[in-house]
Parts: sequence; C-alpha cells; structure tokens
Amino acid sequence: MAKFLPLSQAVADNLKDGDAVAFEGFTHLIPTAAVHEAIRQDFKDLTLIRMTPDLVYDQMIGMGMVKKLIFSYAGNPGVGLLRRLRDAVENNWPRAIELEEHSHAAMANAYEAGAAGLPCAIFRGYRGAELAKVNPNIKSIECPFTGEKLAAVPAVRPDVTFIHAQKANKKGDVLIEGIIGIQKEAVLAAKRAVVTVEEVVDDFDDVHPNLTVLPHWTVTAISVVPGGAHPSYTHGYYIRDNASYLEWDKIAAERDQFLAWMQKNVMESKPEDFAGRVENLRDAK
Amino acid sequence: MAKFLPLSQAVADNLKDGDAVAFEGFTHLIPTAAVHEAIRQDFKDLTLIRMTPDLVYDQMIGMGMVKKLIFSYAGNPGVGLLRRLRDAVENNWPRAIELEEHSHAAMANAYEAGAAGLPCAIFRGYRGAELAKVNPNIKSIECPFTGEKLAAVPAVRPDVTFIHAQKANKKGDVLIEGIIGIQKEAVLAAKRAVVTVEEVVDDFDDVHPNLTVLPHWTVTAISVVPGGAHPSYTHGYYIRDNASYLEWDKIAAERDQFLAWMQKNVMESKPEDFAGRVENLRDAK
Amino acid sequence: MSNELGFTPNEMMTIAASRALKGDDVCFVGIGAPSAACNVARLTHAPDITLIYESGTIGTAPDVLPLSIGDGELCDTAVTTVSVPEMFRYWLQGGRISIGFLGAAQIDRFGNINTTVIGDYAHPKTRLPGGGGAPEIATSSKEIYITMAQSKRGMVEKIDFYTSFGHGDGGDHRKRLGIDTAGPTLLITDLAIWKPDPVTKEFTVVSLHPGGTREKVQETCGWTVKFAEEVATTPAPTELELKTLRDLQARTKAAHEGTAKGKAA
Amino acid sequence: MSNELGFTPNEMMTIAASRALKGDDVCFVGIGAPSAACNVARLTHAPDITLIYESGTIGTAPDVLPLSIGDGELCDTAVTTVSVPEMFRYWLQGGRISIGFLGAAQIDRFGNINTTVIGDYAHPKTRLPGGGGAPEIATSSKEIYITMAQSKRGMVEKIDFYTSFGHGDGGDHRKRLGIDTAGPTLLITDLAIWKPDPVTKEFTVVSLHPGGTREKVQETCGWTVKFAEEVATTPAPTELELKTLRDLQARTKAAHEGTAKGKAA
Repeated sequence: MAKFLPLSQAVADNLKDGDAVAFEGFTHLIPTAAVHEAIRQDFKDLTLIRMTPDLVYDQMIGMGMVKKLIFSYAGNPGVGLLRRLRDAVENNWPRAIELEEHSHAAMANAYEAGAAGLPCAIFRGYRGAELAKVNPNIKSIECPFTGEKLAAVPAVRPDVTFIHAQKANKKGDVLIEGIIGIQKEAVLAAKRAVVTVEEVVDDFDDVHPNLTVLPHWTVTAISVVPGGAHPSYTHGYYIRDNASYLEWDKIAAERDQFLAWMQKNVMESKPEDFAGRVENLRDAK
Repeated sequence: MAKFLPLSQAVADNLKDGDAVAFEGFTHLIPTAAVHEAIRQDFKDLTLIRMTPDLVYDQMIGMGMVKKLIFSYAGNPGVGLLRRLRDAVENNWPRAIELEEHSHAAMANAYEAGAAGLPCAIFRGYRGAELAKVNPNIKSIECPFTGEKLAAVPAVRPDVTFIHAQKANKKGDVLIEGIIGIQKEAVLAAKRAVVTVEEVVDDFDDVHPNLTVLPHWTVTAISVVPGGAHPSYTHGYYIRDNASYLEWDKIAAERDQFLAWMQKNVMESKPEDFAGRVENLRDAK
Repeated sequence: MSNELGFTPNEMMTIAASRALKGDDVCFVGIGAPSAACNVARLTHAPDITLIYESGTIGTAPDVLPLSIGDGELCDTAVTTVSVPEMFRYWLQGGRISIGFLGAAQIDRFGNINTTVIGDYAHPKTRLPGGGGAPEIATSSKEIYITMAQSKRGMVEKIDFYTSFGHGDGGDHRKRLGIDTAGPTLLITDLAIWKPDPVTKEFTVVSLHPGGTREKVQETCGWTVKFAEEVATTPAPTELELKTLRDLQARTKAAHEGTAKGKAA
Repeated sequence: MSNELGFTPNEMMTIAASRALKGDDVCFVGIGAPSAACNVARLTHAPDITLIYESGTIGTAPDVLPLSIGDGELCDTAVTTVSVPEMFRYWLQGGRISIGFLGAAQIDRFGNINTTVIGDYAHPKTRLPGGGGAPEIATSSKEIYITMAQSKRGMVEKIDFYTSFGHGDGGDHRKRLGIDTAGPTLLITDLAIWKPDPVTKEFTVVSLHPGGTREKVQETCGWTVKFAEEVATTPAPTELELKTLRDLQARTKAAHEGTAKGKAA
C-alpha cells in the first residue's frame, strides 16, 4: 500500500547498505532525485541494477557506493563513455567494482521474469557472442519440443526499485506514459518500490484504461518531486536537457572536478531544487 | 502490408482447408462476421485455436468444419456448456473432433511465445493438475539456476489469425482498446492476419502513443464490417448482446434446430447484415 | 424465492462468502457465485477490495455483475486493463493475488476441483468447459476460497478429473509437490462453512447456516462429513447485506435480459 | 567542413548508407551515423520506411536526430510505443526487423563487432559501453548493415571481444551455430562500400566513394583489403541528399545545444 512520504524518508525507509537496487528509466523518466538522495544518505556496498546505467550511476560509482553493477549498456547516451565507471573498472578508483554484464534482450527478459515470478528467463540470444563466456549467469536450456538451444538468465529481483513517473492519484495509483521502458517490470520484480512523481491528482478518471498504471498496492512509497527526472525528461512536463548530458562528459573527466561538482550540486542540494532545474525546459508540449 | 478487401475476399485469400486458424477475442471483440464468412465458404479439416472457444466455435464445430480444437475454456461464457462441442466430443456428431486442452496460463504463454518467435513457453503451471497427463504437449524444463521444474508448452503459431478491432487508419494501422485480451499476440504469432474493423479513419493523430496499435506491416488484410463482433461487443461502439448468448443455449440444444438457425442466420446472410444487428446496442457510451 | 427465514440458502452462501473477504485483499474472481460474493463485499464492508477478472481488468468495480469475465463494465470501472498474457504472468504467477475464488462442478473432501469432464477424459459422459484459469489460480494465489451449492453429484468421494489441485490426498501433499501457497482454506456452501483440518486438510464443517443441519449437510454430500468439535451458527444476513445482494442481482438481471437483442448470434 | 568535392567523407558515408534502405524496410536503428542514414532515407527516397528504436518507439519520424535512443521526439512521432521487453521479444526476436543497423568500436573482416572492451575483459585498457541491444540485433534481424569511419584502430585483424557475431571465422560459421539470418551484408565506411564475399564472407570493397582510393582504404584498415573484380564508384551525393542531411544535422545541433540548461545534472 503506497504511503506518501518526503523523499528523504522514502529513501531511508526502503534502501539499506548492501541492497540490490534498481533505479530504472530508459532515457526517459530517470529517477535522478532519488539517486541524489541515496548519495546524500551515503549507502554502501550496493549492487546496482539497470539496463542503461548513465550519469546517475556514474555518480554513485564515483562516490564509492557500489560493489557490483548488473547492466547491459553503460554509456552516456549519445555522448560516449562513463568516465567514473571507467576509472572504477580500469583503476579501482575509488574502489573495485564487480561487473555482471548482459545484453539488453537478456536484461529485459530478466526483469520480465522477475515481474512474472519466475526464477529465470529464456530467449533466443547470445548466439556467437562472447559475453556468454565471461558471465557465468548466462546458461542455456533445450526446448523440449524442438531441441533448440535457448539462452537462459536468472530473473532480476531487486530488493528495491526506484522509478520516476508522471503522476499519482490520491489513492497512490501511479501513471507512466510515453517511453515506458522497463519501469513496470522493474517495480513488479522488486520486493519494495519507491516512485517519485511530478504531481498528485485527485483521480485517474480521464486516464485511458489501457495505459500503464501501477495500482497503489504494488507501490511502497510515493514522493512528490517536480523535476525529479532532470536532466532526463518527463513526457508531458519538460524536455530532456541534452546539454547537461554533453556537459557531464567534461565534469566526470577528472576526479577532483567530479568530487567538487558532487559536493556543490548533490551533497549541498535537496529534492526541492529539481523544480528549478527544469523551469526553462517546460516550454515543450 | 495491409490490403483493404471485402471480407469474402479477405477470407478466401487467407484461409485454406486444413489450416490452423485462430479467431481470437477474449469475450470482447470476437470476430463473428469473419467466422460466419468462413462457414459460408465451407472450409474443411480446420484446426481451431482459441483460449475461450464460445458460440462461434460451437457453430463451426456443428457445421463439421473442425478436425481439432486447441483451447483452454470451452463454454458459453456466463451461460454454460457448448452443446455442439459436446455433441462432437461425446457422440462424434457431425464428426469426431480431436482436443488439445490447456489452461489459460498455458495458452496465454503459448501465444506470447509465438509472438516472440520462440519455439516454446515456460511458466509455473499445471502443478498437480491432470491435464499434464492427458496432453503430450505439456512438458517441463528445469531452471538451470534454481533447479525448479517449470511447465513448458509449444508456442502457438497459427497459419492465420482473425480478429475484430475498433478501427484502422488509411495506412492500415489497427487500434485495439478496452479488454485487449490476447489479440496482439495472436496476430503477431500468425503467418497471416486478417482484421475486421468498425471503421476507417484518416489517421491516429489523436491516439495515445501507448495504446495497442498493430502497424500496417503486421496485418495482411483489413475488412470494414460494422457490428462484426456481434453478439460480442466493441468497446466504444456497442455493448454486449447478453440475451443472444442466453438464447444460444436453446438454439444449440438440438441438431435440427441448430442447422435451421445456421441456414437462416449465417448461410443466407452476409457481412453487411451485422450493422443492423447492433443498431439497438449502440446507446452505450 | 426466500424461505421462512427471509433469505434463500444461495443468498446465505453468497453473503457468508462475502464476509470472508477483507479490504486489502486482491481477489482473482471467477464468474457466478464468486463474482456476486466479491462485489457484495466491495459494496458493504470492504470498499477498498481489489477485484481482478482474468480478462485483464484490475481493480474493477462493476455496477452490475458481468455475465462473462470480459463484459465492458469491468473495463469501464477498472483501475487499469492489461493483456491476458500479462494478467497470467505478472499478476497471477507473480504472486500478487491474495485470494483466488473458484467454483466447481465436482469437488472432493480435500478441495480438489473438477470442471473438465464427467466420466472418462477420452470418452466423457459430459464434456464440461474445462479449467480456464483455474489450474494456475489454484496454485499461484496465496489462498483459495471455494463456493458451491451442495449436492451428491457435486461433492463426491472421488472426482473424475483433477482440473485444479487442492490438497491432493491431504496432509502435506501440496508441499511435496513444491507448491508453497496455502491452497483451499475455505469452502462455503449453501448450508455451511467448511475449513480444512490443520493436519489432514480434509474440509470440516465449522459453521452451519441458519436452517442448515448436520443431516442436511450429510444428505447433500458424497463423502462422510467431519464436523468440528464446536460448530458455530453462521450469523444470518443483515438487512444491508441482503439488500445489497438483491439490488445487485436485480440490476444485473435487468441489464442482461434487457439488452436489446440483435437478429442473430 | 566539406572538401573540394563539396561534401565530407562522413556525409558521403551517411548518404551511401541511406541509399541502401528501401521503403518497405523495418529498421532497428542505432544512435549516431545509423540514425542519420535512416532518417535521410525517410526524408528522401523512402518516406514509408519503418524506423524502430530500442526504447520501444515503432514507426517513428523525428524532426531532429535524437541524442539518445529514448528522446521524447521519438515517442511523439511514433505509430506506437511499447515496453522494452515487448520490443526485444515481439519485434526483434519475433523476426519482424528487416535491417539491423549497427556501428562499431572495432570490427574485423568478417563483420564481427566489439563495443565492449579494448584489451582483456577482466582488466581492460578501455572499458567501452557494452553491447546493449547489439548481440541480439546481430542475429535476429534479417540482415545487418554496419557503418563506421575507417581507422586502423577500428578495423582490426582480430577484435578484442566478440560483442556481436557477424560471420565469425567466415564461410558457413553462422549456419553452423544454427543462426538462420543473413548477418552483415553491407559495410559502409567514409571511403567505400563493402559487401561480404559470397563464399568466404570476408568484406570486400565493391565501390569507392568519390575521392576514395584503394591506397586510402588500405592505409586506414588493419587487415589486407580485398577488392572486388570490378570496383564501382559511389555516385556523389545529390543536392537533395546533401541538403536533407545538412538540414537535419543543423536542426539537431540547434535542438541539442539550444536546450535551456538546468543548474545540475
């Protein structure tokens, strides 16, 4: 049953040191505010899960919070590499990090299997691909009807998933629209789910019945954080801050510069600051 | 690429004697007009596939068109048994019929696997259930990570699927809304797909991006048949004719009565007659 | 329609079943008596109950009872409507259903259910509709409630086909098959409330409805009935419960029969 | 920016790639050069082409090139937007993609691609982003087109990691692995058009772009290049093609850099 909580409390109540946690979002609706709150609360030894770890994962890795990363594409989308991730993998700075690497198809199927309560997912994948040789969590089964060998991966079951969504109604049902990505699966696969939203409305009477709605009893906590996906975007609210993604490439290039930026923009900041960051991005739609 | 065709031609072009065919619909959007056209064209030795064969399948079985039925619930929904199916199974009238029986979970997963291009589906099912003993197409696999035994069924891949939908646009994209059932999977799992629609509109510019739309290049033929789902319903167009379902129980009770009804209401009828049948049902919405 | 008590055994059955449901339950609802019971609960003591029909409608609140599991009313009033594969994968198999509510053509003392055939599977005396969602509802829901009117034909020593697994041969049979859900925990008939014995898992009468007697229960049951040490009396329907059920059924009857009929099925 | 020919090698590469696409193609589009080529095709000779981005947008028609595969523009202009699991299951694995369009950090003569690491996997010299959708795009799409600028670092004798399988060791290697799709059938660089030899599957230069020479091709390639018996000359970009590409890139630049920036990432 969804509780409406301030973000700091929602994070404190639902994330623990050592948790396997997914902050999901496929370019759209990335829960940046929730990540920044987790950074301020300084969790340790996290296993981070995400198909497309981007700059918010770069930030957590650079801050030394991460023990292991389960992922399928670790890049600054459309820009290039993740420099803090590189520094961790190549130089163990600020700490060594374990990688469990998959393809998108594998991760998508693994979340789907998690949501579906299955122990594993099967799909036609990894044929000829070398990841299957370096990741012991890529196995195979034989189709009992055709004999075809299919790839198998374990279901993803995070301890807690954080997502950002357009809105909740007063009962705590949550609406996600636009590029819906893997968010529904990430929430349903997790033991606990925290959602930041742009706003709360009275009801969803004007919402089409076939849209993606998470009923309130599938969500643990909801926090209202306008702009909480910045520099990602929220379809219908504000557009993507592409310039910030380009800029991140420079910020993350040097350790000191990165740390200074984090101090100023994350450690000394708060969830309410996000609203201001998207003010000039609201003209679209 | 979707061609707009009269229903008689769409059926003649896409259905053949001996085909495995699904006329899908989960209570909503049952493609009755397409079934009636198939009956008039007198196809033989069909393998019929459907989760919920209801009175239109009762009609094809009673007319002797059906060699085999793959299904999970064969009833007149909310009313009772299917009397023509019973007569075929219990008395081989008008011919013997082979049954491949599954649960809903199995059929839903089998269609999903068909749409996903997989040879089989796995799920947690049939535990303790006797169907697994009488249906050789129910097997199992072992999860390579946990050792759990999971049920496996072959993917459903119809030669052709028929569905009814709300509307197409001029390019041939098709919109399905309301109870969307298994229709998207049934179309994507099939080699060919024929869709009857209530109407054709210029474009889908006012359609929400996350609704269920089948792009024109996934559909073989589209026929405009207003009322084509009667006595089922089309959300947003006309309501379910529950009284007809209640009445079917009496019509189908006797062989002669059934044949006389079919002669009058199907053989001597045509797709254009469906519009009149839903005239009084259009008040809703 | 109603007896000297002012209500029928069927009304008592439905109302007793409705009382077993709580506001935080997530119910996977079958058509018929289960649907009536769930909606009476929603309209009386459990307004926040989540009702799910296998057609994909989640959190639905129909004004009239659906004739089928896919009537338009269910979608119109739902929180969201999903595809059928999603329903069976994310919502049922995903372990999100607290109560699966089933009816039965045949049941045995361990809550095993047959809705497939009477007689032999290959050459049945009566071909029934089959299992539909029931085989997986029976094992994936946290608990199963069953409701049916008593009869010797329906409550039998041995069912002809195991459509849905209850407690099997009793005892820890579920556990031995690796099934970790509770299975049938409640059977509500038109005469009594039954619960499984904690050890043997045999359904045992724990409460008799007003007008129900041990003799009537035994006469309409195909196995030798066990009664609990203390057998309670089910409280009679309250005025509100009865009015709610009857209003619902009157609206439903008007809606289904009143449907302007087309010329052909 | 442009050379004495009036266009750059990169522009020629993108335009040559765009010409390979047809109106009835269903393209799974990667970001960068593939995205530009696909959209130039859509805006010139193939207006009916279906472009799919792995974020779930099907039949999209962006006015500016997306910076990421999930920009809002893609959803706004799409025929429909589906979930990511559905994208990979029904649309890619389901066999509905005619052309998978990939870029590469490293490629070998058989079209095998590395976007994972430079150096050893466990202790890489450079950790690259990884495969993303590519491993399954490479085997589930009916054909694969690859586009990349030539360099000795990128076109190598042996790639450091097989992120996506092309023709393996050449010949019938795909078939031996049970892969029934065609694999890489076209490589378009800034200097030439390459096609696999029908038997050995080694990429062979079939056409040189204007200004491209055999020497330049060999100097920027890490293996000994094979040339077809007859090597054609790629027709220079038309005025319409060049204008379409440049307008698209100008709109894109304005959109991405012009974005009013917030105070923090």
